[in-house]
Amino acid sequence: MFRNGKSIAGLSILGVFVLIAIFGDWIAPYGPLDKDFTALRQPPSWVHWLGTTHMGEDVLSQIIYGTRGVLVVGFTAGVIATIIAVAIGVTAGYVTGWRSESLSALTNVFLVIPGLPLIIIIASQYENPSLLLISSVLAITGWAWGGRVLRAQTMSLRNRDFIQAARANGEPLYRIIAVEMLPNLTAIIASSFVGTVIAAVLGLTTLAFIGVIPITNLNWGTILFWAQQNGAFPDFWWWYVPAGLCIALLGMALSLINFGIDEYVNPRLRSAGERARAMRKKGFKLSDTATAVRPRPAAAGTSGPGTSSDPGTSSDPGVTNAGIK
Amino acid sequence: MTTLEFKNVSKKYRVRGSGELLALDKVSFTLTSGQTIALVGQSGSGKSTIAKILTQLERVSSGEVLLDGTPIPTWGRPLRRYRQSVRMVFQDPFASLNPAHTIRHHIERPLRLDKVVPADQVEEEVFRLLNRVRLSPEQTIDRRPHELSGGQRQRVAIARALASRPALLIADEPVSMLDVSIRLEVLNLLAELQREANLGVLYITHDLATARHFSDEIMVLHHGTVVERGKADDVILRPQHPYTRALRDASPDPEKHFAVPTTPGATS
Amino acid sequence: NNSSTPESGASLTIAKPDGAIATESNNPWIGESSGNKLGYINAILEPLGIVNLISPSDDVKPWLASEITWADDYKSVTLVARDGVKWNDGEDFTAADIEFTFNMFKDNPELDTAALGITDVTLDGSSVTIGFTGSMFSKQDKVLHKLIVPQHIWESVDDPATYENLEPVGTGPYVLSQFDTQSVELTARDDYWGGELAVPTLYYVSYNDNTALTTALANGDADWAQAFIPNVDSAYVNKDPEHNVYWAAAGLAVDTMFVNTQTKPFNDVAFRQAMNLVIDRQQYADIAREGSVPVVSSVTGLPTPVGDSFISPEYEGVSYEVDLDAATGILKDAGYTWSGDDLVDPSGAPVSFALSVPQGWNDYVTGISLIADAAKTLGVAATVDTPDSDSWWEAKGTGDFQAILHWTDTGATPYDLYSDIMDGRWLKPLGESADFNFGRFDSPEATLALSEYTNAADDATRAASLATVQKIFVDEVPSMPVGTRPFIGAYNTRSYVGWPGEDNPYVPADPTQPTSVLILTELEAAK
Amino acid sequence: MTTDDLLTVSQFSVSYDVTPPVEAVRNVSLTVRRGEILGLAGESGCGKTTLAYGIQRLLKPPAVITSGSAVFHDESGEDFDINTMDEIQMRAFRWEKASMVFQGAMNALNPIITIGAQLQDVFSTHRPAMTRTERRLESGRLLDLVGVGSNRLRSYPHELSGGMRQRVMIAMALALKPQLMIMDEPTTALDVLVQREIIEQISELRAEFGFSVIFITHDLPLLLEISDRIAVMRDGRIVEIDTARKLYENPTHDYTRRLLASFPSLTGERGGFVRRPGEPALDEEAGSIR
Amino acid sequence: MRFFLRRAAFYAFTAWAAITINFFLPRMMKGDPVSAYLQKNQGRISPEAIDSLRTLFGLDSNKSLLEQYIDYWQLLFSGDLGRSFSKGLAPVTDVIASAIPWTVGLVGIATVISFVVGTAIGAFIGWRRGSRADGIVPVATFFSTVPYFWMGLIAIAIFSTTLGWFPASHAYDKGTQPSFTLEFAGQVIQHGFLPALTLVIGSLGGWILGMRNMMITVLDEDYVTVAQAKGLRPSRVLVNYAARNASLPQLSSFAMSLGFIVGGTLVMELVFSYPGAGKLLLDATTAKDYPLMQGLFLVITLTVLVANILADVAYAILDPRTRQMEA
Ligand SMILES: Nc1ncnc2c1ncn2[C@@H]1O[C@H](COP(=O)(O)OP(=O)(O)OP(=O)(O)O)[C@@H](O)[C@H]1O
Ligand SMILES: Nc1ncnc2c1ncn2[C@@H]1O[C@H](COP(=O)(O)OP(=O)(O)OP(=O)(O)O)[C@@H](O)[C@H]1O
Ligand SMILES: [Mg+2]
Ligand SMILES: [Mg+2]
Repeated sequence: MFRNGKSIAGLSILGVFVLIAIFGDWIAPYGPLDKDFTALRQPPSWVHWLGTTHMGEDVLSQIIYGTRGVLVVGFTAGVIATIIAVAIGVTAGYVTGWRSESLSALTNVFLVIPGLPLIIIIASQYENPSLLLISSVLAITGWAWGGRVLRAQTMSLRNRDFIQAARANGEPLYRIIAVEMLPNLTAIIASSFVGTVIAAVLGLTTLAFIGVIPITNLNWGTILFWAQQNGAFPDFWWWYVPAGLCIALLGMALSLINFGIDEYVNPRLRSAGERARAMRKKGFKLSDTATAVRPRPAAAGTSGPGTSSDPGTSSDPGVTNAGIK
Repeated sequence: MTTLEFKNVSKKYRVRGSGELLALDKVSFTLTSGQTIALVGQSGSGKSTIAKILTQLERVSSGEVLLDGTPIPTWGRPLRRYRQSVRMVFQDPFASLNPAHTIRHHIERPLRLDKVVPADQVEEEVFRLLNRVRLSPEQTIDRRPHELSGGQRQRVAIARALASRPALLIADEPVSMLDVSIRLEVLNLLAELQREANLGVLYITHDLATARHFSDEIMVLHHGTVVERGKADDVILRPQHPYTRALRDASPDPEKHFAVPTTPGATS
Repeated sequence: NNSSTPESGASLTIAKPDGAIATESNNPWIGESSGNKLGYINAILEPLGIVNLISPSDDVKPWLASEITWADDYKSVTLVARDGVKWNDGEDFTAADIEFTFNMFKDNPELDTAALGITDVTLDGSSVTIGFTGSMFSKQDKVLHKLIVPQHIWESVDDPATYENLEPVGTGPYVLSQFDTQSVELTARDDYWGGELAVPTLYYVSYNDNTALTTALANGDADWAQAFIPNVDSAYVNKDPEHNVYWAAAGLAVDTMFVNTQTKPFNDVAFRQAMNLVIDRQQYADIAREGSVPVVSSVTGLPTPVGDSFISPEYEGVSYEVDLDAATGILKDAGYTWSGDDLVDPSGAPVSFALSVPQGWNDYVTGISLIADAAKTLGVAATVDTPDSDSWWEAKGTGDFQAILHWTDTGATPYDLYSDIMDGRWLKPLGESADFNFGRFDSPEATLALSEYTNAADDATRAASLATVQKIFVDEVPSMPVGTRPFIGAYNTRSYVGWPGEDNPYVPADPTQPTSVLILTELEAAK
Repeated sequence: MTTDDLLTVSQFSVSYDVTPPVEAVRNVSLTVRRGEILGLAGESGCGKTTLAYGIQRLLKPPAVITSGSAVFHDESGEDFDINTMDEIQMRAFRWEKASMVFQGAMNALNPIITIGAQLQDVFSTHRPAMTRTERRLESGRLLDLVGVGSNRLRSYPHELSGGMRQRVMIAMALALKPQLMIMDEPTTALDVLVQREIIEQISELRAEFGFSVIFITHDLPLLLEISDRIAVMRDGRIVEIDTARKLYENPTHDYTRRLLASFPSLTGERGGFVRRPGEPALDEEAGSIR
Repeated sequence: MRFFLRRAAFYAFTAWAAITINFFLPRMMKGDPVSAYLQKNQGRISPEAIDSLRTLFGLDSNKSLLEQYIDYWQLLFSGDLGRSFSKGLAPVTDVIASAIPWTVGLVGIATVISFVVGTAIGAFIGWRRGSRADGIVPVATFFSTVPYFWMGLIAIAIFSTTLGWFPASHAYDKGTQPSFTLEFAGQVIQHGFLPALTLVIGSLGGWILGMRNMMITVLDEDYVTVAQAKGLRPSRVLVNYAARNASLPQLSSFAMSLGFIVGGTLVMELVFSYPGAGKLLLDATTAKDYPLMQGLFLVITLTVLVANILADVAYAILDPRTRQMEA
């Protein structure tokens, strides 16, 4: 997975954000709430690289400080949701009969309940909800999908011979699940984790934007909340464009990581992706229905006749006739 | 001397949509250590079901299974002790090893679980077992299953089954997924180990030829009932039951085929 | 449609930022009925008289009542029904309709959300006399702005609270011609008693939030709205500087920092006085309210110019100034010291307090951030809290706070403003829920003076008691006003002129008030 | 003019263009005669499938045919050089002249389409003139022919047993009465009884229609029974090709001999099998696995 | 048959659980409708009105939670969902009826379009894997990670405010009434275009990716090779053998995605001032309007369940195997 171009790109972007989150205090040119009343709603300048808000706060600094909130919530929610999803999904997949059915029903109920009001209601129980609480709420509304996938996967693992072998050897149940099954689920767990992180980041920013999550927890969503509340759309682009782009970039990075995981789990996807392109370079067309013919000795200089074919239409022969008689 | 006795064992499966399926119907037989019984029969005749009952992956619906005259335990520590004496080699060496773990893990687990040897000798024992199945321990121990060939994997599976020093070994079509050229090697290895350790072996197969050469007795299973049982050669060469005869006649046998000159391509 | 040539017979689109209208209800007594929410009920039903809340010294303009006579003690009022007014179903409007309407409030007190306390309603020919339990001096507007409904329709209504009034009959200039969840269309009557109407069609539209509404106002989709527009110049006015008008007229209400006068540190008058001296009202207006509302300048807390006539001579022209030196002086005198930069109270404890407003109330949040910054100049560690609004609301009522921003009610007199802040009648012990005077300012003199002011039967007594109230307010700083709460109106003059404005403030330019009927009749086609 | 030869493969090589490249089939030459069953035997991975797919140009990238030719001699006397056909020609050629029965019938049939529809596909592509009814009748006839029964036209693959599915595949391969049928391990997943039935069926059909068969399996005893000639492959090369009887009685190549020895005899006594105590232990080959 | 009974039991349970949660959740919230009402009207309603409002909303009766729960079920079965506090005491059924068609209409259509288009594009990309078309995947993924509200606001800024191509708000022009005329339909399309487009763009990525990955898996199946060996035209192989099989898993995700419609639509309705259930739900939640919240919850839950039932049926029709195998 770490040799996959996509995951590397994703991990690098994520790494940058993580560094920003950790070292935000040192990097940020100003405090996130430092107000400069002489520079209200300034477009980007050398003093304020990304301009200022209606109170003269430095947008760049807010973005830098906001990174931490986004990442902490995203990852905490991801961890919690994954723990729930694994606990419920794997158990539901391993046990049978009514136990499995009721856990599956529970999962479905969580899929059916509208998440947003649930979040609002739970969040409203607490004064000044902490990041942990917000993450938990996002996790509670976000684990069900992963739980479902894990259940299905566990069900297919359950009857695999190596699990049967472990049972026949007399391994205790917990060990079968923890030692024999989980390692084979890691890729799926990882991808469901990354998926919930993306969902949590989008959820957090959306909730912050519509104002149901305390705006004291500075994050990119709150920047957009303030921007929208203070009429930044559409004129003060510097105020809302960077935050939105950061969210998209983080989401993109996480998606890239997930691509990598997907390709790791399913090597066919890999061959479909990068290797397919490599093959194209070699002159193959994957949609061809006839095997390429490329006589070895003749092709020494050229890259083979196959490459000369026009990639336009699929009815195209794709293979030029290298008449061998 | 360990004896395992199947007494009027029946097994029903509940099948979604169509009620129950009688997979085994009053099957009785005895397996003693030092003896090899081949269990042959068509697909779906209930061969694997017998194996699963023996390893207690499934419970009997009626009848009993006795180990040295006492009913086998169904749970807890006694079950584990029972399982220690009855081990199984699965059909598909590609599926029966956990892709996430090394060979070491696979062989160590039963050793530790059943405390076959003191903890400090586990490593040594793993080496011994691998050597016994003719795998080079140094080269294989830290590899994962996907780095081994099918035959090597099946050897690991055999080593794992032998680790707990069982009295009885159940081999459910142990070579049908293997390449022709290595099938005999694996079977020969099994046969050798069986002799050395005085194992009782239940050899499940649909290949009559290997059944005949590998086992002392052959038991023919048809639709969940034992239709014929006897000395290996007798069953193959002088089958009594029409089903056994049909099975034998269906198996390709070039010797017979070329014994009578025929027009090429036509079947006998 | 941003063209600047006036369009004759153009319709007028009046907008609100309240989200979906959902279902039709033209019940004037239910605040959330579509008629009230969008405000179109005010073009259909009319009030008795029009009190100009942004210039209370103006005379009350009689409307459905052609004469309005208050008793000296303001405990009763006699109204003469206007002649020649017809309901839009052709029936005549009579005094009996006024009698019926007020009797309905008397019989269904849950409909009387202004808590007028009507005791009796007597009809005498074309005049009606209504009696009240208390003086209505400071609630004149609330009495006169009640919309009058036709007896012949409403007398057969079983439950006026849930009556949907789908075919609203009123005396007003417009009739409801089409209701739709997207927009409500009203057309001008040709038999309106007030004469010809310039605008033939009104549309009332709701947008889902302020941003969408601002966009609509800016691009001309909407013509008239009561909405706070952040950064109003660039977002709205400058889109058509010639015609777009944003007018925020101060009324007699303020945003004020309620401080808990029963707990530290605000239980100390000196500290309150000092804090009051460092709050920068100009900054609040400029930054928290983005320059779109007037500054509160008089030390009496009364907004100007609306409150000018109420300011006692002692404080005339005395304005809030930020004066850090004076503030530190007061603190020093009161025994406060500084440890480094941090303020330490006479008992030796460092001074700190928390300011809280609900999350999402963004101008308030900005406001308390500014105040917190100001407090830091005194060496006070002021923190900003933004709990969820329910927690805040609860804490506010029970007094579980140190400082909050809150509003005061508005009225035709400063009574509401002062009473809400310092009146003993609201006073509840800490822990019990109070409806106003959240800071538990306990001053019998203030309570007495306020009661005298509203119950007095002559102007001299009123002036004297109001002066007392103001003196206590200024000296003891029960609360610190930070900004005005203006009546906001945004409109354009592309098709119609005659709007109220800075130069002609005859009523607030708020389309959702009963007074908006006056504007509708004053509009003229632009040349 | 027709010759006795149906397919001439010469110096045929296929490699998989991966790193490092795998030369799966190396310079294979063979001919398939009209009407014969040619067996192709060899251990797993020796290139049997690659060769069979390769001569139909059915391999997907990264496979490339690196040398040689496969020439199909049509009944009509026309010769098709498969390697020089373009995609459209190739499509017309496939199934019409040469059809295939694939390894593992469960996967060779689309699980969510009825077998009737999958049979009729062939007609609607290659016999556009046929009406819907004709197609259905013809498909039904084919199913009857292989003993599945025309009433199964509307069944889905999962509703049929493994043997029935394999027969459906054979029916499909017969649909256009091709001159060559390539069967890649058609009976491997089936049990002996079913395998026997299918083998007999193939022999009968071949007798009836006279097509040639390339029969691929690693089950040498089976091949010996049904094939006219057998080619033994190893490492992408054909090491020996001869009639079944000759191969059985006089294997010339060492590898053929070893392969034959891997199958203990059912009724005879041959084989390196050490069941009974006292006989010599394993042969040296076993040690080589280490 | 058993299969369908099991499914029915399962759906009944899910419905019961969701409805019960719907009942208890709002009651766990802090605050009450009256203070929410006062807050919303900051200063325009005097606290003196509190008592009148309590009476008006019918909050002055004291019933235990259990009694209320029983009442709630009774009302549900009689089809009465109560009156909405925040919508002028209008019957909840009316309020919801005015909003649901728009949500289901716009978001439903957008979801279907995005599913169909995404699946088609995914099938195409999977088919021509390795070609330049692969470039669509990262682009689509990028758009699906962009916060929706942000994209919506920017779309308004560009296409509505600056270019003036599309109206920025509402479902149709003011002054028109819904009717089955061409003109009205034109307005609805014009108003719905931008929100629908942004919704589609925002959700396309998932469908494309899911379908592409499934296609790649399916294309390696033997039956696809068989179809090619049969000499079938590529288009036929693509449609009948590859895409058809690959789209089955998409179908069950589609059913699930219907469940997210309301959550997802909220932001859209906010940004585009579109009438609909999402904004209604947010309003109801902030106003503590229990009757409306419960009503909406109920409708949403039932819609999702029905969508799932339909998807189940469709799946059973398209994939004959499910009819036999376990759920
Ligand atoms: N878990 C199960 N639930 C329901 N039916 C089962 C189950 N396991 C096996 N069966 C059925 O029981 C019968 C016997 O199955 P079994 O696996 O024992 O056959 P087998 O002889 O091992 O066949 P094969 O040679 O194909 O492995 C079959 O009809 C099978 O379908
Ligand atoms: N897509 C591929 N990429 C790289 N190498 C491949 C690919 N497909 C097959 N090979 C290699 O080509 C060789 C021949 O494979 P082929 O499938 O033809 O063997 P086979 O004789 O049919 O074996 P089996 O009996 O197991 O079916 C093998 O070594 C295999 O590893
Ligand atoms: Mg079996
Ligand atoms: Mg093969």
